[in-house]
Amino acid sequence: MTLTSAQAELLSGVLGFLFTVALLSYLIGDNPLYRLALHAFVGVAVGYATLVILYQVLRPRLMTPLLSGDPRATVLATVPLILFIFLILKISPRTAALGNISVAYLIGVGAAVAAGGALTGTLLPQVRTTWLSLWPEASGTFLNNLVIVVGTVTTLLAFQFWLQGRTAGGEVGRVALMRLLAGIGQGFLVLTLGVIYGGMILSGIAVFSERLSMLFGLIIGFIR
Amino acid sequence: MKYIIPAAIAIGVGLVTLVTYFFEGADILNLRLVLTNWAVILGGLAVLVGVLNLLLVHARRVQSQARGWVYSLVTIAAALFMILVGSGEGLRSGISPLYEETSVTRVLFSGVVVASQAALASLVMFFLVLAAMRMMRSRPNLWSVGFLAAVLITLIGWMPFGFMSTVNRIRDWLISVPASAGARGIILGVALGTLTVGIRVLTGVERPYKD
Amino acid sequence: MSGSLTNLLGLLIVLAGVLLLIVFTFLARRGFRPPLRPLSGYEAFPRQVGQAVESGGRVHVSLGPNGIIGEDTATTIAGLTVLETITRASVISDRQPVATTGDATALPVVSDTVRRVYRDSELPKAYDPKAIRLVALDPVALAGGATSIIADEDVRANVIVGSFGPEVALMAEAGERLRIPQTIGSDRLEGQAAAFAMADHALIGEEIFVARAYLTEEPAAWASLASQDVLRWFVILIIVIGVILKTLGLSG
Amino acid sequence: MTTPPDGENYEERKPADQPTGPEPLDPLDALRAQFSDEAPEEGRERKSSVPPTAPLQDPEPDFTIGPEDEARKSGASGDLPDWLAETMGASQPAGAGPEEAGRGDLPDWLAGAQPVPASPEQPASSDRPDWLRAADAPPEQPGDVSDDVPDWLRGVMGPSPPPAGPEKAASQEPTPEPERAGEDLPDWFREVQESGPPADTTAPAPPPEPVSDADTPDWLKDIQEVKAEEEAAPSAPAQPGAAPAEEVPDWLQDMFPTGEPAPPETPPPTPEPAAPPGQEDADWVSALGLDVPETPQPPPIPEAPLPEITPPEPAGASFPTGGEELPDWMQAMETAPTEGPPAAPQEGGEGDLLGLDEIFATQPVKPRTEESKPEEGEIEAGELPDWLRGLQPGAEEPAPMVDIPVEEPSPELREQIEDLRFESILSEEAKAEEERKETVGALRDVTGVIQPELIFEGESLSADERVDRIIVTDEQAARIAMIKELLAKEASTSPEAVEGPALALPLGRWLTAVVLLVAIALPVVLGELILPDPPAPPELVAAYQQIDTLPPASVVLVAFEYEPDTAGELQPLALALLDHLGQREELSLYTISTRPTGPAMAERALSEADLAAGGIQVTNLGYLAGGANGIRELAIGSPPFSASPLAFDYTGNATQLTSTRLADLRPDLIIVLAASSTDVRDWVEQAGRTTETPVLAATSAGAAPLAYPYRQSGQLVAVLSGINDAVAYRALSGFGFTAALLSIWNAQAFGGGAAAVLIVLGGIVYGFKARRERQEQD
Repeated sequence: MTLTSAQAELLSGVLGFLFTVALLSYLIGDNPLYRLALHAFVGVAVGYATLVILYQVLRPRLMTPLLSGDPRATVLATVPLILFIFLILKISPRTAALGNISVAYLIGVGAAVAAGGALTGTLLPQVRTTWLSLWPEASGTFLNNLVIVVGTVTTLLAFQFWLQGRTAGGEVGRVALMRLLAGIGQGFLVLTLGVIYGGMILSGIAVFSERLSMLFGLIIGFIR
Repeated sequence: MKYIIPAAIAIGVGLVTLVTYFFEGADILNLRLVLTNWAVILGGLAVLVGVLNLLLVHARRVQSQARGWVYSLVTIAAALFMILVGSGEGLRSGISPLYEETSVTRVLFSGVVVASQAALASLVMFFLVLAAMRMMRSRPNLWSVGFLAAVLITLIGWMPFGFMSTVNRIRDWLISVPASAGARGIILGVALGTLTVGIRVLTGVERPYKD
Repeated sequence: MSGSLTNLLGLLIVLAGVLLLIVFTFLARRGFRPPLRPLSGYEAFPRQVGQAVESGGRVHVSLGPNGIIGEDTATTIAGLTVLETITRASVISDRQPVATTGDATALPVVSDTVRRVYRDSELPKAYDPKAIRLVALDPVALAGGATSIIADEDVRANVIVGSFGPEVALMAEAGERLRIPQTIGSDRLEGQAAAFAMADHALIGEEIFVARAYLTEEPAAWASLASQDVLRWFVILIIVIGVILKTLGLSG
Repeated sequence: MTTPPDGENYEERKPADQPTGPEPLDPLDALRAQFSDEAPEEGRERKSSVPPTAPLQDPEPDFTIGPEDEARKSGASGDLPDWLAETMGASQPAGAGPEEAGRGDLPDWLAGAQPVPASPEQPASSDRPDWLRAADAPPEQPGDVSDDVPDWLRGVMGPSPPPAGPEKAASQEPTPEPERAGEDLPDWFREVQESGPPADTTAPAPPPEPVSDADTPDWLKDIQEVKAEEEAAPSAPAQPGAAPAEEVPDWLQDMFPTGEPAPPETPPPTPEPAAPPGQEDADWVSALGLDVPETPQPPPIPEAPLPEITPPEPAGASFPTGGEELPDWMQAMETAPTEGPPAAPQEGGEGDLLGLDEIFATQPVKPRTEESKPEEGEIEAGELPDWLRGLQPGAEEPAPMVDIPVEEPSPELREQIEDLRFESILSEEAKAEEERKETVGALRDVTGVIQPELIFEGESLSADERVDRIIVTDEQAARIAMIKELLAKEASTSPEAVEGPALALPLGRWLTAVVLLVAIALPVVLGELILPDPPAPPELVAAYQQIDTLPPASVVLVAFEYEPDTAGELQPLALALLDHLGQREELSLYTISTRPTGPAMAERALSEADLAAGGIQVTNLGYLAGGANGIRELAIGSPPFSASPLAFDYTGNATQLTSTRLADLRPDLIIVLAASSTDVRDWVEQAGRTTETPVLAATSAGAAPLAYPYRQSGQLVAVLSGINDAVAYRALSGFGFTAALLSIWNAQAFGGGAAAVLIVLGGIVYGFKARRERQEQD
């Protein structure tokens, strides 16, 4: 079934209007209109993601090498297929144990990617970007650098779980200095979360105003 | 005993993949790319099983007339319709219909998915404002006051009015210096946590693959 | 810092982590339990589960859009620990917690975790596969779909631990409308900011990764927490040394 | 997250003292979890004990929770008066003394009712925390005390029967000293409990101690008379160990369920002639566990002695009367002087404030002999607070129940005594009341009958009339007033001010939605534009320079890392940058995304951007699977025998590119349009660093803070964020503004302003409300 671009434009506009109004009705309260639109959206989104996986992952990375006729490519492409068969066995409890092999493979790779990525992708680069000179130069970077170094170190300290010291009252807890540093760290933490929270509201306002202008455009279009 | 093989696979594959992060060299890199590629393919295949499970769960809810079973029916219909139409168009035109201007798949994507995600993101904005308003009721302490002050400066500090130039500078400084320092501390902490959990899996201490 | 130096430092940190884990596991087996900073998120679990079980409702545990093949695998494993603990505590009631996820690779691991708890408690028949839901395949659809699950399934407590962004506000609002207690944790800054404002108990930053140490008595979990703290000091030390060298102009 | 320095929400928990090992579970939690059958109202949390797994060491409060949280969600203790809630729900960690238990405003006599601390030698438990194992324990035994009876009353009715079966005992850890049943009771009530019929006798009851008549207030004396009447009536064959059901009056029966099967149907008891006065007191008193002194009257008709009631003690429990470490109020009591005339001086005793002891002591104190020593588990007179000591049945020295002539007091005291005598206080009307005879029921023809519910039926208990006829010292009057206030508070406790159920209209939410809707719609619908041209901050200039200085035929990769939910904010940024790129000559522009809907966003932006000029070549590479791994594959190369991401475009057509990775393609610039902070990190770390390519980030307003660390380290050449930078960039590069962009930009100003006002108003309203509630609590 092929549509003309005008038909496509009209249909997607009408659908967009209906789904936007139905989902925004959740502001008033949970209602059947919202539920219908939500479940339809979930269904279409699942379908769309499946199509993307089919066209953009399985086809180029699995089908193409399998059908390429190159034996090495075919062998390499069959390994994930075998693992997939083990994964399917997990559906029934009796054969679920066999499926552990596939899950173990995924978790092994996932854990390594997570640990390696965290280390080389975040930990080391961020540590390196925190090596800032605190030499009191003329320009204002000294103050900024000082705030960044102090902020980073104290925020890290604020998350310390293990309490070694004893407070004045003799109970186990953070010693005074650690409590001060952790308090400063929490100040930085709250400030960071506040800035991000404000940014998220601004993003939401921009998206909502774009939706409003689309709805308004459609209504004007219908009226004219 | 039962988990020796899965544990061996997880630890073996994991250590090989991890080592390639620290050693250069084409062979090692290729080994890692093959392992991660298999994981991506297996992940893609898992989506097919997952979608099947999703449809079966909704079907069972319809069958048992559980509460809200009508909506489950709508989800099943929408998903099947999208998959069938998308596959059909793809087989017929030979190319991916996902981005074809006039394909039904593209119409459903921009009419349903784009509009719904934007509408839900707008709802998120309303709920964030509501939550910030209620914050002094649920957590009336100094931290909340500091948090709300940062939210207010971010919300209005960007407006390019002349009289607000100092506020603009304060806001830009807040975002680029203290907030980025705090963000750095948080993501360093998250990286440490991720690293220790990863080490637990790779040393066999944590075995989420047990069933 | 050149690539090879970075790689070497990275390898050093991994080896230090493994060594610390082994040493602290050895100590933990001998009863070593470091005094811990209280986390209200984990303290609230007994009360939340107790209230849900006693009032005939159930707990909703969401593991988020993260899976088990990418950089968010550790977050998924932390979520599995929370799910296991809550399922173990709810096993005496006939209302199994409803677990939602947004990634197909996480689905088998989530259902295995819940089934294992019921099997360990000699109640294999009580396990309900329908309570494990792959809701959608993207974060916003997952959050939207979860709002109707929270409203329909007698949910009396919301526990959300995953790689959530701003969309977690949808699930938090659905819980707020039912006035149920909510614990929200995320490894992403946006999710943490929303959790800080909307949740009764927020798990900020790396707090989601120490779930096993706070919720169980396992020596390995305590060892992992202790080694995480020691690595923290190791990172702080590297930063301070780097700053000093940079200030004195001795480093590039 | 924890530790606000202001300590306002300070929920102090005493950390464990032992340096190693976690603080063991407070035994009450295990017991309460198993036997507690109190179902809180729906939607409320009960204030629960501290879970054992996290020894709460740091006394710092957690600022992510607030009192309102606890009250709003827990709500459990909101309905009950504090002393009841404390008694029923809160337990305090082992070892905490009364001050640290946070019961600041409870009277001493209640603060003393502390649960017994857990024994420290708790063996190392299995891998699961106690609250979980307690959740595994089999459901509570049938026949336990009904749900809604408060603890202090339950203590009167006796504890639930000991767990059945060896396996239950085995499955539980060796219970350390559980809370002694009845300990939470106010002492004046325990004294009545001790005199009631036994609910469950496990151990031989010690002989109760006689009560001195002078010290017994009238209302107790009348109970004794009523009891005596009961005793006088003919009794069914007494079952060993339990008062016969018929003889025990209904109101007592409700209070003391015998637990045994109902006795066989017996003919209704025929009214018995009233037993002689002394005799009535004796039996009733013994029935209530009070010692009956030898009275000169002839011995009562021999009947099966009513078993005394002693507070039932769970196996192994022992009340710390010996050398064990006592709570402060009890230690203070150890040294308090006993009643009665000045006997051998007891060291450290504080006499009655008004020195009335000497006057009221009417019976020379009998030296305490071995047998009369209070048995283990009985509260000695010395242990009671002063004001209750007079009511204590087991006073140190048993005072007879009959009036014994007072010794000749010194002259100036006689007037004091005259003032305090009953007759001078009693009004005429009270005397008439004294004469009233009971006309119905088993107590017919008995004068001065106290309505039973006066004592036991809490709700309707109104002690007003009774109290006037008792000699009351100022201190006792104050305490009586306090009791009345407690009862009034209990009767009048209004359910905690919980917002209306979900049905109540969410007006707050609607009002907020309308205000924001109107504010955001103004510029969109009415075209209301208020913002002047935006200035160009240095960050913006750096980004502009980066693109403006691109050499001809350069290669640029644009990563579309956003989805439709943030398209409203990032699409304008994308268009601003694409329009500027469109002016570069022979530019090769590639777009890619690691998100499934990214390629569609790219397609949409490319179709709206002005790219016709300069012979630009655009290729949408589509979806890159694998997240950060996928980016690394793109940057340094794909796995063998697998197509490179650069080989095919988003529709599956070949791209004619020879290079298989970015390192070969050598792009001049990578632009990342990132909705989330992780996307910036992934592209900078996996692509920017490995291929030494400058990266420009255009993020949403929420993701900006995380982009700046990379900006400061030079890994990012510039950071743009939000609609404001998009408009500023267009102004700087001389491109025109579309109407949609202007309306979105002004809407962000109106909406941001409205949101700020709403947040400030909400903060003020709720802030003052919270402060007022806190002041009321203080």
